[in-house]
Amino acid sequence: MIELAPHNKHSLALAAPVMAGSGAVGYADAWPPGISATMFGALVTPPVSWRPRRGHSPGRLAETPAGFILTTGDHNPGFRRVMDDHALEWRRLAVPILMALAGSTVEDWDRIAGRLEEEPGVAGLELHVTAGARPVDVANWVGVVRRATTLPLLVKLPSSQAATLAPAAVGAGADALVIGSGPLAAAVRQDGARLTGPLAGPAAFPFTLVGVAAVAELGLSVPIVAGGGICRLEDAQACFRAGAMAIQLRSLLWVDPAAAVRLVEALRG
Amino acid sequence: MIELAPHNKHSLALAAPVMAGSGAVGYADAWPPGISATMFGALVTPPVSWRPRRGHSPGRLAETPAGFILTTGDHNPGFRRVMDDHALEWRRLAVPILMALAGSTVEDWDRIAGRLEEEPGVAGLELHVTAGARPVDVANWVGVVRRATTLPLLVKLPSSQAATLAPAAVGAGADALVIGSGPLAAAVRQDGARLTGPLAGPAAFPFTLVGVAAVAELGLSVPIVAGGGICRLEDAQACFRAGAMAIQLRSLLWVDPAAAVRLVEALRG
Amino acid sequence: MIQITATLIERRSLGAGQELRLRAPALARSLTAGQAVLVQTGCGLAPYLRRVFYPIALDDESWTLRVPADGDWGHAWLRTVAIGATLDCLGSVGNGFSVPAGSRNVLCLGEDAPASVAGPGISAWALLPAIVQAASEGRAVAFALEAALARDLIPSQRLPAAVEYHTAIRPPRIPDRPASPGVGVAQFLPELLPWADVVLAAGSLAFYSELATAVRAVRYELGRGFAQILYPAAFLCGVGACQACVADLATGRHRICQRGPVLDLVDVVGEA
Amino acid sequence: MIQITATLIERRSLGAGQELRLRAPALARSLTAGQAVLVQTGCGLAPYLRRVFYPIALDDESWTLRVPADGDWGHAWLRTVAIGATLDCLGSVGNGFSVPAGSRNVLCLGEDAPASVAGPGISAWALLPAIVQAASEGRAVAFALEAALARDLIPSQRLPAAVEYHTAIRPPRIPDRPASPGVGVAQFLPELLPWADVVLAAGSLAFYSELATAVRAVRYELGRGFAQILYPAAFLCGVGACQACVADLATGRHRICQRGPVLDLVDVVGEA
Ligand SMILES: Cc1cc2nc3c(=O)[nH]c(=O)nc-3n(C[C@H](O)[C@H](O)[C@H](O)COP(=O)(O)OP(=O)(O)OC[C@H]3O[C@@H](n4cnc5c(N)ncnc54)[C@H](O)[C@@H]3O)c2cc1C
Ligand SMILES: Cc1cc2nc3c(=O)[nH]c(=O)nc-3n(C[C@H](O)[C@H](O)[C@H](O)COP(=O)(O)OP(=O)(O)OC[C@H]3O[C@@H](n4cnc5c(N)ncnc54)[C@H](O)[C@@H]3O)c2cc1C
Ligand SMILES: Cc1cc2nc3c(=O)[nH]c(=O)nc-3n(C[C@H](O)[C@H](O)[C@H](O)COP(=O)(O)O)c2cc1C
Ligand SMILES: Cc1cc2nc3c(=O)[nH]c(=O)nc-3n(C[C@H](O)[C@H](O)[C@H](O)COP(=O)(O)O)c2cc1C
Ligand code: FES
Ligand code: FES
Repeated sequence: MIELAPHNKHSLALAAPVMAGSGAVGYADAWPPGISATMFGALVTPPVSWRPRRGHSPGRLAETPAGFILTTGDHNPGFRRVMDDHALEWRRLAVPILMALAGSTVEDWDRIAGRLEEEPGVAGLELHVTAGARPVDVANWVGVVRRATTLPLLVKLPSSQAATLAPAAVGAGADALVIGSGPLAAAVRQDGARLTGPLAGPAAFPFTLVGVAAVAELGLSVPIVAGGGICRLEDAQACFRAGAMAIQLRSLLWVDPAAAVRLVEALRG
Repeated sequence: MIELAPHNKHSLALAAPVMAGSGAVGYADAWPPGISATMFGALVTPPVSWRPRRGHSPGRLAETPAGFILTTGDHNPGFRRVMDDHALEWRRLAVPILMALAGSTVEDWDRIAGRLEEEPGVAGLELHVTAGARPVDVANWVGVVRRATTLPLLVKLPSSQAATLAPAAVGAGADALVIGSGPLAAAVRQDGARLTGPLAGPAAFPFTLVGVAAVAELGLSVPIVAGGGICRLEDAQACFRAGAMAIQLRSLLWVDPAAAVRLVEALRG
Repeated sequence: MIQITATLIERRSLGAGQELRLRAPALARSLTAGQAVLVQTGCGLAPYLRRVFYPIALDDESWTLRVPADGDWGHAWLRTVAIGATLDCLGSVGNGFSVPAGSRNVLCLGEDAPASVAGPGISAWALLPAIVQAASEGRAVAFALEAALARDLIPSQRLPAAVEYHTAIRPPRIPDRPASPGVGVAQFLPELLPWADVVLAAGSLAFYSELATAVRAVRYELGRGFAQILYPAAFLCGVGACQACVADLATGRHRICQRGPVLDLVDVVGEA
Repeated sequence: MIQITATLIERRSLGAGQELRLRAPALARSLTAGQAVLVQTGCGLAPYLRRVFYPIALDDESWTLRVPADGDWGHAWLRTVAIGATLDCLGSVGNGFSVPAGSRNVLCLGEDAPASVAGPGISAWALLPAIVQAASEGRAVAFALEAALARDLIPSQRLPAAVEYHTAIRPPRIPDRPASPGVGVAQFLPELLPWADVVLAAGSLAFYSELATAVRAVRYELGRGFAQILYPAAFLCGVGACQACVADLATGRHRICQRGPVLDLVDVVGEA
């Protein structure tokens, strides 16, 4: 068992070192072929806001060399509808569910966190810190959520700023850090328009690795979860060697689910 | 002609919109097959320091998805030896030579800049701002060089911080901005060791594009040069559409010189 | 959806493009015209995004995809792969064309819509398996196709002999500019639309909007169940997780991998 | 150095590895054993870095490279490319082996040194064209080869009949751990070194250092001009611009694409 909240009275114990990253399997309702909950130590929902959000307009995808940019704009049906539609199913699943809170609506974070305190289907929260946030912002945002809930709090940081922001997140009560979202990039879409958003896919991995290593070197007392562009066994191993306790897979589940299964099995074996 | 120093009494006029980026052709002494000075509007030297620098120890290269990390550590024989060995040849070349000043030795910048004031073989300077620099650092460094020389000053910024640093560079006297060096990344070398350095190659292009667009949107009054991972005609065109006046090629000259020749010709045609 | 390894068993050149026949019985048997297959087009992780293909021919053992002669690296890779090599396929995505049992007269309408104009490219070749099937079921099939260049038209020998084939060359569409009436396949519609029991169409959104206008003009109303269109969408996961494929339809923002890629024309242009 | 397009004309499987013969007369004629060729191994820009190959066979029209059976994506791509496809090559890089005119007895020493241990991989196969040439010039050639696994030894039928061939299986080297004496090719050296006029070697740095020790033990001194070694370096530009290939030699930090890849053993281990 991998304990992601060692300092919290609520345990967040993962039976496997691999998580399904935010939205990788939707609200546990969108499963790529061959992918099932039993493969994972935990599942993270898509980012949720208090009210529904229509998200970024269509034309959300652009390819980059060995990666892509995908801007959903925190498209989600809102907290209540998410709970109405999915909470019962989450209680049935044998794997912990973490609810991701949308980085674009930090003002919702404490309200949602408060409602989840007594919800048996949700084992913890993953807060999405947006690129460009300052340490003082992170300290404020995390502190507010920490006061609203005793649930395990994972804080996901932009990988390129992770070492700068990590102490503030831990100081304000983060139980674990997720490193992280890809750096802001731009690419030209098939229709010629420029799309700007965080880099994803294998091209994002070199930033995940540099972020994990930099945060591990700070010697903070919280577990580190590595995510962003992890596609190969070597990538996972490099993250563990650099100091991560668990990894998140996301686009690999979409692009090559069989490779994801092989990766999970190789880490188990 | 493309004027890169419109506000300077010394003109820096490029006959072609493509430059050979820092060190792409060594000190104009290391030419990939089919590549010659006449293709370029200007050539930039490798980063030079006042004293010789042995640079990063061997094992300088690691591959990343669609790119690479190469850490030379500003390896160079020092200002005097560079001038002794190459200045005469530079005077003979029909293309402007810009001397790059190493980001790791900002304390040398004004001394070198002062000596170049009267050197006919050098048409301008490219200052390499390191990742993590703050606007106040950039203002100080550029200001010191500006006072030491009247030569055209290009300031090369890390692409992911370009919009944050650009106003300081321009305020302190930069004639043009180069966007930019790739974000810090890490990869595992063939021998298993982790190498950390700026990302290069096509994987760096999405950051160049986002940086160029962000700086152009600031509406500063200086020309923008785009560099970092430009490999295809579409990349160059996206940079020009986003607001660049010229581009720099570097690793494409090494990896596929014939493709670089085609790119230069396509832009000419 | 399944993920399977298909074997490249035949390559046919068509101008600068190619047709690749892939042996993949489990996938081929479950595929219908208009459903998408997401194909890995490289070694290792680049290109990372799978390329989207709609089958242009189908039998019990194999399906055929068409690689356009464009500059895409994934397509370039497919053009160099040796016979006998294996390709990783994810499919099928979404729902395809389905001709209602009672439809005797099937009208197929196509546009050669390259990726740059119509968003993700949709090719009229995607209609071929539906045309072949409808003809083999004894229905009357008419096929009207427009393209900017004659070389982009489907050769008539690729169609069953019984199919009535109309072709038109038309200048490329200019986005957001209304079409001149009577250009392209529009010239055949006054005659063909009254005859048709069902329409299957593949082209750009502009093409579909012109089609809706023509249906309303010729048949006075556009009802649900008359015209099925293949929606040009970019797919990433194909299972509803990634939200890359969302489109603003008449009824709101939907994931095309769940709702489409074949939609009722009414879903796209609305009832009005 | 030139950049040329070579045509894949023959593929030979060797266990899970492959040998690819490439038609490229202008390059083949200028290549010698030990010079590197940088080959593009993908469509588009990934993998971006060219893979480094040393010819394992050479004639006037073609050169042959060996694709190891490893997990590298560039190598995987090469294993799927169809016969008749073209490969983009940059070469030759640096200087190769050259047997002095008066050398009658040529000793070739090889180690199968995979990339993970020796830095960039160096394979004893890179000696083959030098062995073939020396034998064809009527010199006496002895070849001693060590590998961790018997399947990684070069089959004896690949060598000219006149070559005296010694092989040894030895456990993989452990970096920074001194070798047990008499293991691997070291066991043949007391007999072969006194006989040799010149040594050509391909292996890891540890292998070269053991070689130097053996030469000093058996011949009492290691002089310049006696042993040539192929230095394991990672090349990017091959022309001296990028400084990726620098190595710390006995005489300082040098670019191996300019000084090597074949160096005098003294340059590596020093005079002492
Ligand atoms: C976040 C959100 C905000 C919306 N806001 C508006 C609005 O402001 N105005 C308006 O007119 N219509 C809005 N809609 C309605 C929307 O356009 C569709 O009508 C609705 O999603 C029904 O989808 P569906 O079930 O037909 O299709 P599908 O796309 O197949 O959706 C199936 C199910 O998944 C849910 N779903 C789809 N996408 C997401 C997502 N990204 N995150 C979470 N759940 C998702 C849907 O709500 C539905 O329950 C919104 C929908 C969503 C999801
Ligand atoms: C920047 C630098 C610092 C050095 N510092 C030391 C030192 O501190 N101690 C020491 O013992 N030896 C030092 N050396 C010497 C070095 O190890 C070699 O002996 C020297 O480069 C001669 O190289 P070469 O001409 O044989 O080989 P090559 O590598 O082929 O060099 C050919 C020429 O290019 C020049 N050159 C090579 N690399 C670079 C570069 N990166 N930038 C600019 N010019 C280059 C060389 O100086 C030489 O003139 C230094 C060399 C350089 C280039
Ligand atoms: C569709 C999509 C939506 C994303 N949304 C978020 C988000 O809301 N918050 C966040 O922190 N990161 C977000 N990311 C970044 C991912 O968490 C992750 O860094 C990225 O997907 C790279 O990992 P992958 O290649 O394994 O998908 C998103 C990425 C994708 C592809
Ligand atoms: C060998 C090498 C050395 C570099 N040195 C510097 C440097 O000294 N200063 C700098 O600002 N950028 C440096 N960079 C970054 C490049 O300027 C550029 O951003 C990067 O090479 C990506 O562009 P390319 O893919 O066209 O090479 C270096 C890159 C490489 C590959
Ligand atoms: S393709 Fe991922 S949701 Fe439709
Ligand atoms: S490979 Fe570029 S300097 Fe040697």
